[in-house]
Amino acid sequence: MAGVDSAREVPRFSMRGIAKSFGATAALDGVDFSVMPGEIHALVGENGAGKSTLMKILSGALRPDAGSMTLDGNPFAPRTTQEARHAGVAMIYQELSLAPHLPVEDNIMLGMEPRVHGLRDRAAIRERARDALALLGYGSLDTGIRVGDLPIATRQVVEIARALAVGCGILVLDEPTSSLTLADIQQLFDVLKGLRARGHAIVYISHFLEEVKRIADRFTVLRDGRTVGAGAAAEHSVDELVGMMIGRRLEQLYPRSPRSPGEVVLRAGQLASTPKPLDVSFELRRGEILGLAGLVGAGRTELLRTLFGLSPLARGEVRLHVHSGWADPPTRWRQGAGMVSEDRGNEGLAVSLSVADNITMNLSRDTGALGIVKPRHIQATAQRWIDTFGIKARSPVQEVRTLSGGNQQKVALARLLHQDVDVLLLDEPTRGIDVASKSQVYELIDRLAAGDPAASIRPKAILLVSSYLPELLGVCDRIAVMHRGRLGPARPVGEWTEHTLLLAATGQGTTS
Amino acid sequence: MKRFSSLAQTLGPLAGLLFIFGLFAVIGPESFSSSNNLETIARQTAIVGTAALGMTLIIISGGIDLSVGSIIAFVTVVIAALLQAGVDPFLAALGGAGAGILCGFINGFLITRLRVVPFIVTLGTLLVVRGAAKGFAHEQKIDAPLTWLKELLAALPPGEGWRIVPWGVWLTLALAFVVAGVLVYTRLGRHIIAVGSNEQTARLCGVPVDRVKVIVYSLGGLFAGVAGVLQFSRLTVGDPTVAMGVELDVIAAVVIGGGSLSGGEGSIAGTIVGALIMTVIRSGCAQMGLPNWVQEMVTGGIIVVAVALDRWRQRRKASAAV
Amino acid sequence: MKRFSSLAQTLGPLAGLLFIFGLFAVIGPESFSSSNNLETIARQTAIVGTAALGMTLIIISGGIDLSVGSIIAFVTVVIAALLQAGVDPFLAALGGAGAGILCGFINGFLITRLRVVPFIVTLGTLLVVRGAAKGFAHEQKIDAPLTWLKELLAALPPGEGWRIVPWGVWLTLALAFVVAGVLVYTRLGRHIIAVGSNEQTARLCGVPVDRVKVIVYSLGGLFAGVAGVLQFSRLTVGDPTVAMGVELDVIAAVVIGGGSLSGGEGSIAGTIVGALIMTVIRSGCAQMGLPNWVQEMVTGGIIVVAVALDRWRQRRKASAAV
Amino acid sequence: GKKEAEPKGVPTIAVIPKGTTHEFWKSIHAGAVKAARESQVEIIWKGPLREDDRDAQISVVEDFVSRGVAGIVLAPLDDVALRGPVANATSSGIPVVIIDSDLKSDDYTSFAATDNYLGGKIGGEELIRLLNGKGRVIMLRCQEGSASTVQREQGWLDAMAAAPGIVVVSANQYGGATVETAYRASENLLAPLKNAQGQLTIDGIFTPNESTTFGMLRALQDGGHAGRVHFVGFDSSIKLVEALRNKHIDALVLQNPFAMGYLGVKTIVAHLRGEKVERRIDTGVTLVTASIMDRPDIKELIQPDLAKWLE
Ligand SMILES: Nc1ncnc2c1ncn2[C@@H]1O[C@H](COP(=O)(O)OP(=O)(O)OP(=O)(O)O)[C@@H](O)[C@H]1O
Ligand SMILES: Nc1ncnc2c1ncn2[C@@H]1O[C@H](COP(=O)(O)OP(=O)(O)OP(=O)(O)O)[C@@H](O)[C@H]1O
Ligand SMILES: [Mg+2]
Ligand SMILES: [Mg+2]
Repeated sequence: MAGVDSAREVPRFSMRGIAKSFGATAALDGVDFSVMPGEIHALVGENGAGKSTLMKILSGALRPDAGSMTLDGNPFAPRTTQEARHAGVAMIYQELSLAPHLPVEDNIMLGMEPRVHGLRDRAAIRERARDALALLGYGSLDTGIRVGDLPIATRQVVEIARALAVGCGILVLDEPTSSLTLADIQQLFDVLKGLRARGHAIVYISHFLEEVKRIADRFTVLRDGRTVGAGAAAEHSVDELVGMMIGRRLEQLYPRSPRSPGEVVLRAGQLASTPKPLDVSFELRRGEILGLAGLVGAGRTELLRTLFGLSPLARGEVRLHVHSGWADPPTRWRQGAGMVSEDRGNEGLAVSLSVADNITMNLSRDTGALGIVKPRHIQATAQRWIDTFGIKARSPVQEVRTLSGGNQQKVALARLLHQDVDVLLLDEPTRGIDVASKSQVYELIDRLAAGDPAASIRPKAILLVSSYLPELLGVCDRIAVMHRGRLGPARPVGEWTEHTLLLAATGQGTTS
Repeated sequence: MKRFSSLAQTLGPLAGLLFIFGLFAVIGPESFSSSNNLETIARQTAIVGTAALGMTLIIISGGIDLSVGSIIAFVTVVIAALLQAGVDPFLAALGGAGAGILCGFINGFLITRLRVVPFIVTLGTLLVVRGAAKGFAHEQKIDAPLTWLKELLAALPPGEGWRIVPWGVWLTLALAFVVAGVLVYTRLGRHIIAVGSNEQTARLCGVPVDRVKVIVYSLGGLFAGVAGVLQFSRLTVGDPTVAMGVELDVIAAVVIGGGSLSGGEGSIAGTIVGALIMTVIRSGCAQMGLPNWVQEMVTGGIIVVAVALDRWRQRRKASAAV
Repeated sequence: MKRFSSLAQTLGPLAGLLFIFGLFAVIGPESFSSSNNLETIARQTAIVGTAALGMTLIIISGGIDLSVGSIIAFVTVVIAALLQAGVDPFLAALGGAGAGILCGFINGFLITRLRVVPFIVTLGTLLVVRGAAKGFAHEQKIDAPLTWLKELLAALPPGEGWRIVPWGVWLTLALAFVVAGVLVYTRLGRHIIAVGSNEQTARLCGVPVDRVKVIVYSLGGLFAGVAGVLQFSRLTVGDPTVAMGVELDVIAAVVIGGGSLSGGEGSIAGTIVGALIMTVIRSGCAQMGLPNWVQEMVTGGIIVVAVALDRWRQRRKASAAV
Repeated sequence: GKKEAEPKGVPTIAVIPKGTTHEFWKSIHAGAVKAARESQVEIIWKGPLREDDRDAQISVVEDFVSRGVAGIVLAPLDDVALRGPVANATSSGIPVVIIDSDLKSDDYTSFAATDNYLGGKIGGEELIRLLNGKGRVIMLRCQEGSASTVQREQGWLDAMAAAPGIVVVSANQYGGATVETAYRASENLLAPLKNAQGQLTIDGIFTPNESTTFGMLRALQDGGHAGRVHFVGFDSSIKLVEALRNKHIDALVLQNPFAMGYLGVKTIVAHLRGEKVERRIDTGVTLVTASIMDRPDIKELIQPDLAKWLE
């Protein structure tokens, strides 16, 4: 059914010898890429391999330094996104790109509003927006709601709907599922299959290789701005894909050193905040990793934010070591807790500042009573962490924005280690990073939980929030599931499977 | 879940206006709530209100325009010069509005071409346009023959009470309706909100961001120009020193009315209410014979309190309704 | 790859300053490059320069302060009143600086507690503080006995040439060095940059964001207060109407010097150069006897061009050297 | 010994007004140009960029001292704040003649100005005469802390105090710097002073300078009150003269700015040439009413031919 069989067929579009540099960084270095009509083509590669850049060139958001493109066999060189859209190319960008102040319908039809008598045709706009949403199973969503008032997951649905509404022949999805619920992902896949059947060409970018195996017909692997492999998805295992992406075989994704849980360091009793979480109780011990599973919007982020003093505490108790009650972030750091935010770009890191500034940001351990800073000392300190974690940075004063996603995440983790905290609150620490970086982060988390006398690291207590179930099952000692603001009991990892986790997350398996 | 509704957003400022008005009606002189005084308040609001229409668009688009006071002064000078040269009053007013559009277009052009933030560009044109007005007028007021233009904002002559307020105020109201309509019913309006809400997204979706900005600043210039026509109507002379510092009143009107300086938010109805609040405070303080310094302090205090209350209300609503 | 270097960032504005100075030295009167005139320029820059030190911190932290002109006026009134009451000049100056800190603290307090953007809060205090100054001074200037305070910014008397410039200018320079040092070598300085670069990250990392902001605005008030002391030294009277609109000069100085209104960027050296550019333009135009309107237009034009060139240079460098 | 910068040939005189955008200063400028042409000197006309800003004017004076002009004619914005710069000029060998407003200092050569207190008083006495000694009156003040208008306001208040039948209803509102602010202030000042029929409940009005007079005039014309209330103003402009003719204004107290500029420059030139000059020169005030406004000498005062001197 996927038109791979006819080799004579003209590709829907093809890109030849595409190169693109940002200053001294060569993001793309002669990439060839083509997609047939009626095909779902996965584009995979490590962070910074150039996937987004390649697709931005196709969609007219960037212009290549060299190379050529054809569309249905004709030369194609869009100068603006508008031009590309008229040619039938629609793209969902990796970073959520919506106008929060506009209602859903205007976001979906932005830039291509139909008009009558010079005015925007509100009825037509609403209708087309509804149609696009209906494809995704959201036909009943009120299109008059401001996007800023929607939960994150629904926003992503709106963004996908926008691409569908173009009525395009080519659809590019750059990590569309990073904050979708499982049901929504299934719905999306159904839609994509429907489009494929109608002869659309679809490019699918994802770090979830299982998804790639499930949905894609063929795949292309990018590494360091070059095409290093391609083939039919059915003929290659996930391990083979990983091998092509990182240029070697990955030994063990989830390392597990012997851990010996110690005293309770963090305890929550019937904790609640507004609007979420509602009623959360748990205990976290030194030397263990407690995983929090749940659907997007279940309230896990809000739980961490409340524990860390970024959100107010409405009711209930918190106890960190000997300190009880709510405390603000500066106090939490002093008490030995640290947090990694799920929103790396906006909250987790100050991307315009250097690696050193980001690691040492609050400087509480780096200055004396007078608050005097010695820049050289700071840089030396940062260099130590760069070496310890193998962060790929040229120097401690390099701006964080120039690092790849995985390396950025390591900077965010290094901050906790630099502060020498005992309790780590990690919110989606591997979101959006590639499989090799993930394995490094897992290694790091494992080392922290078990302790490393060689590097004089004491065992830590780790609370890990993740929406990626294999990761939770691979890394944690115990897992608890959150559903609509309520946390179920924490059970040893051996008692869970992906299936039971899912049931609990959807509210069907909460009773013990 | 809440629906997109600009009416509800205006309720806060409106309540503030009614409260302040009520306060002065109670503690101020009796004449304060007379229809006569209401007309005066309307007339005094017309100029800032008209300029604030354009500023609302600019602020919604995520920008700011500090040059609006200078444009008003420049326009009064242009009109006076045209009238002096024997041009028909209607054409002279058109010429003034045209001068306003030109200034606004220059703002928009510089902002989009030089990629310098609006604050700086319009800080520059604030000086340049003011200087041009003074130079053009040879550093003095330009006298102009009296024409019907002066009726635009004059107090109603007896027997014309059916008009309720002078034509100039009707003009402001009519323009307010048009702009409110543009925001809701046209593609341009949606594009303005999109640019202010998320410029990156707007660009990716094929909104011609630069063109939208140039149009927005040109419209800002147009409304400053119309405000200049009204200002001329009050002065009956071209005065290059008039309206100094008015930009702050205008911006305050927009922000009191719910506009957000980070873009994406603002409403025409709110802006008009904001402009009225400022006039009512000034008029009430003056009629109670309060010294100017008290008036200044009260105005400043109310700006902060009004915005603080509005933001607080919105935060509360947001956290209650998600 | 580029290293964080405030020196290199200052080169652009510095080249601009030298160019403009050279221009006036060539086309202006001979006396323009005399040491005498250099001293005059230094003296005239001191007030805006000192206030701009605080504004640099505020702008780096991602804020803005429109009330600085009002604070300067308020401080001159406070000093004059204290002197009139027989207070020792040194204590009176301290009192003035204290009044400045108080105003700044109020700004910071309102901004952090009410969660209203700095533009609005300081627009309010611009009016409130100006009104307070007028009320405190009973709506007229306050004459004060002559004291040594007036020497702070007076032209050097003959025979004191070894000082090169009056003490007031040395004070400004000393403060500039201190503030530059604070930014690079203290925790507070790094925190200010962190808050301006990404407030959310700073909060997450345990930077006491609200406290940093209150300190920054209080420092802004302190420097406005010192500028007020210098202003008093020039006026020798307490003048509630002085320094109207100075906030725009001060902000322009910071931005010409490389500060970014979106926060995280700015340098003390650049700010001082920016303030000097403004004085040189003013002084050059005045000494050439150019009409005020020409001077206004030139100043406005140079602000835009200077910032545009600087941004263009930085964009080019960024794209060449990442 | 700081005068070596002065180029050889014609001496340059700096004339520094309080502001530049006003008919009043234009007349002073014209008078100064006339004197300069007669005496063969050059003048530089330069006011503070920020009008009515004392500090800005101090800067201008300093700039000309730096430049080393031959002499300075100054209309000080403040009688105290400008002392320092003037003293500095004098000690640098640059003589200063003060015009328009007084300076509390001995460092100047001569002072040519209107007697402002007298001007206010004359205006007040005219108002009392028009009201036959009794009635309710108001005054719209000019700006906080502006010395010359404060003196006029005081002169007027003293005249009122001397008339037992007069009630001053309001004298604490300020018109501010520009016509628009004065206009608005006038409207708000008049609003509560109306009876049920919309007629004013006051009999007389005084305003102490051009902008307040014009602002008040516009408010009166606008509300249909012009001509129905006695109105004495200060200074002149085309619009004010027109109103005087239409009986919208009863009388204007006129200064002689042309003479101020003229005598200021003449005096400093005489001083530079070693002649002896008067320490105080009164340039006179004149009360003008509709009946005498067409006399040639008054006409010259009301509408001096500025174009002849200012290109
Ligand atoms: N606007 C830009 N300026 C400078 N460098 C950039 C820019 N955009 C991308 N890069 C760089 O180009 C390279 C490719 O980036 P790209 O975003 O295409 O990677 P990606 O494959 O999409 O990675 P990820 O999986 O993390 O999304 C990276 O080194 C990145 O740092
Ligand atoms: N007050 C807030 N400020 C900023 N972002 C918020 C706020 N409240 C919620 N969010 C964001 O909204 C999203 C939904 O948050 P919520 O806590 O409800 O779900 P969650 O269980 O953490 O889901 P996820 O799987 O995305 O982590 C999160 O991305 C969270 O960061
Ligand atoms: Mg990408
Ligand atoms: Mg989350």
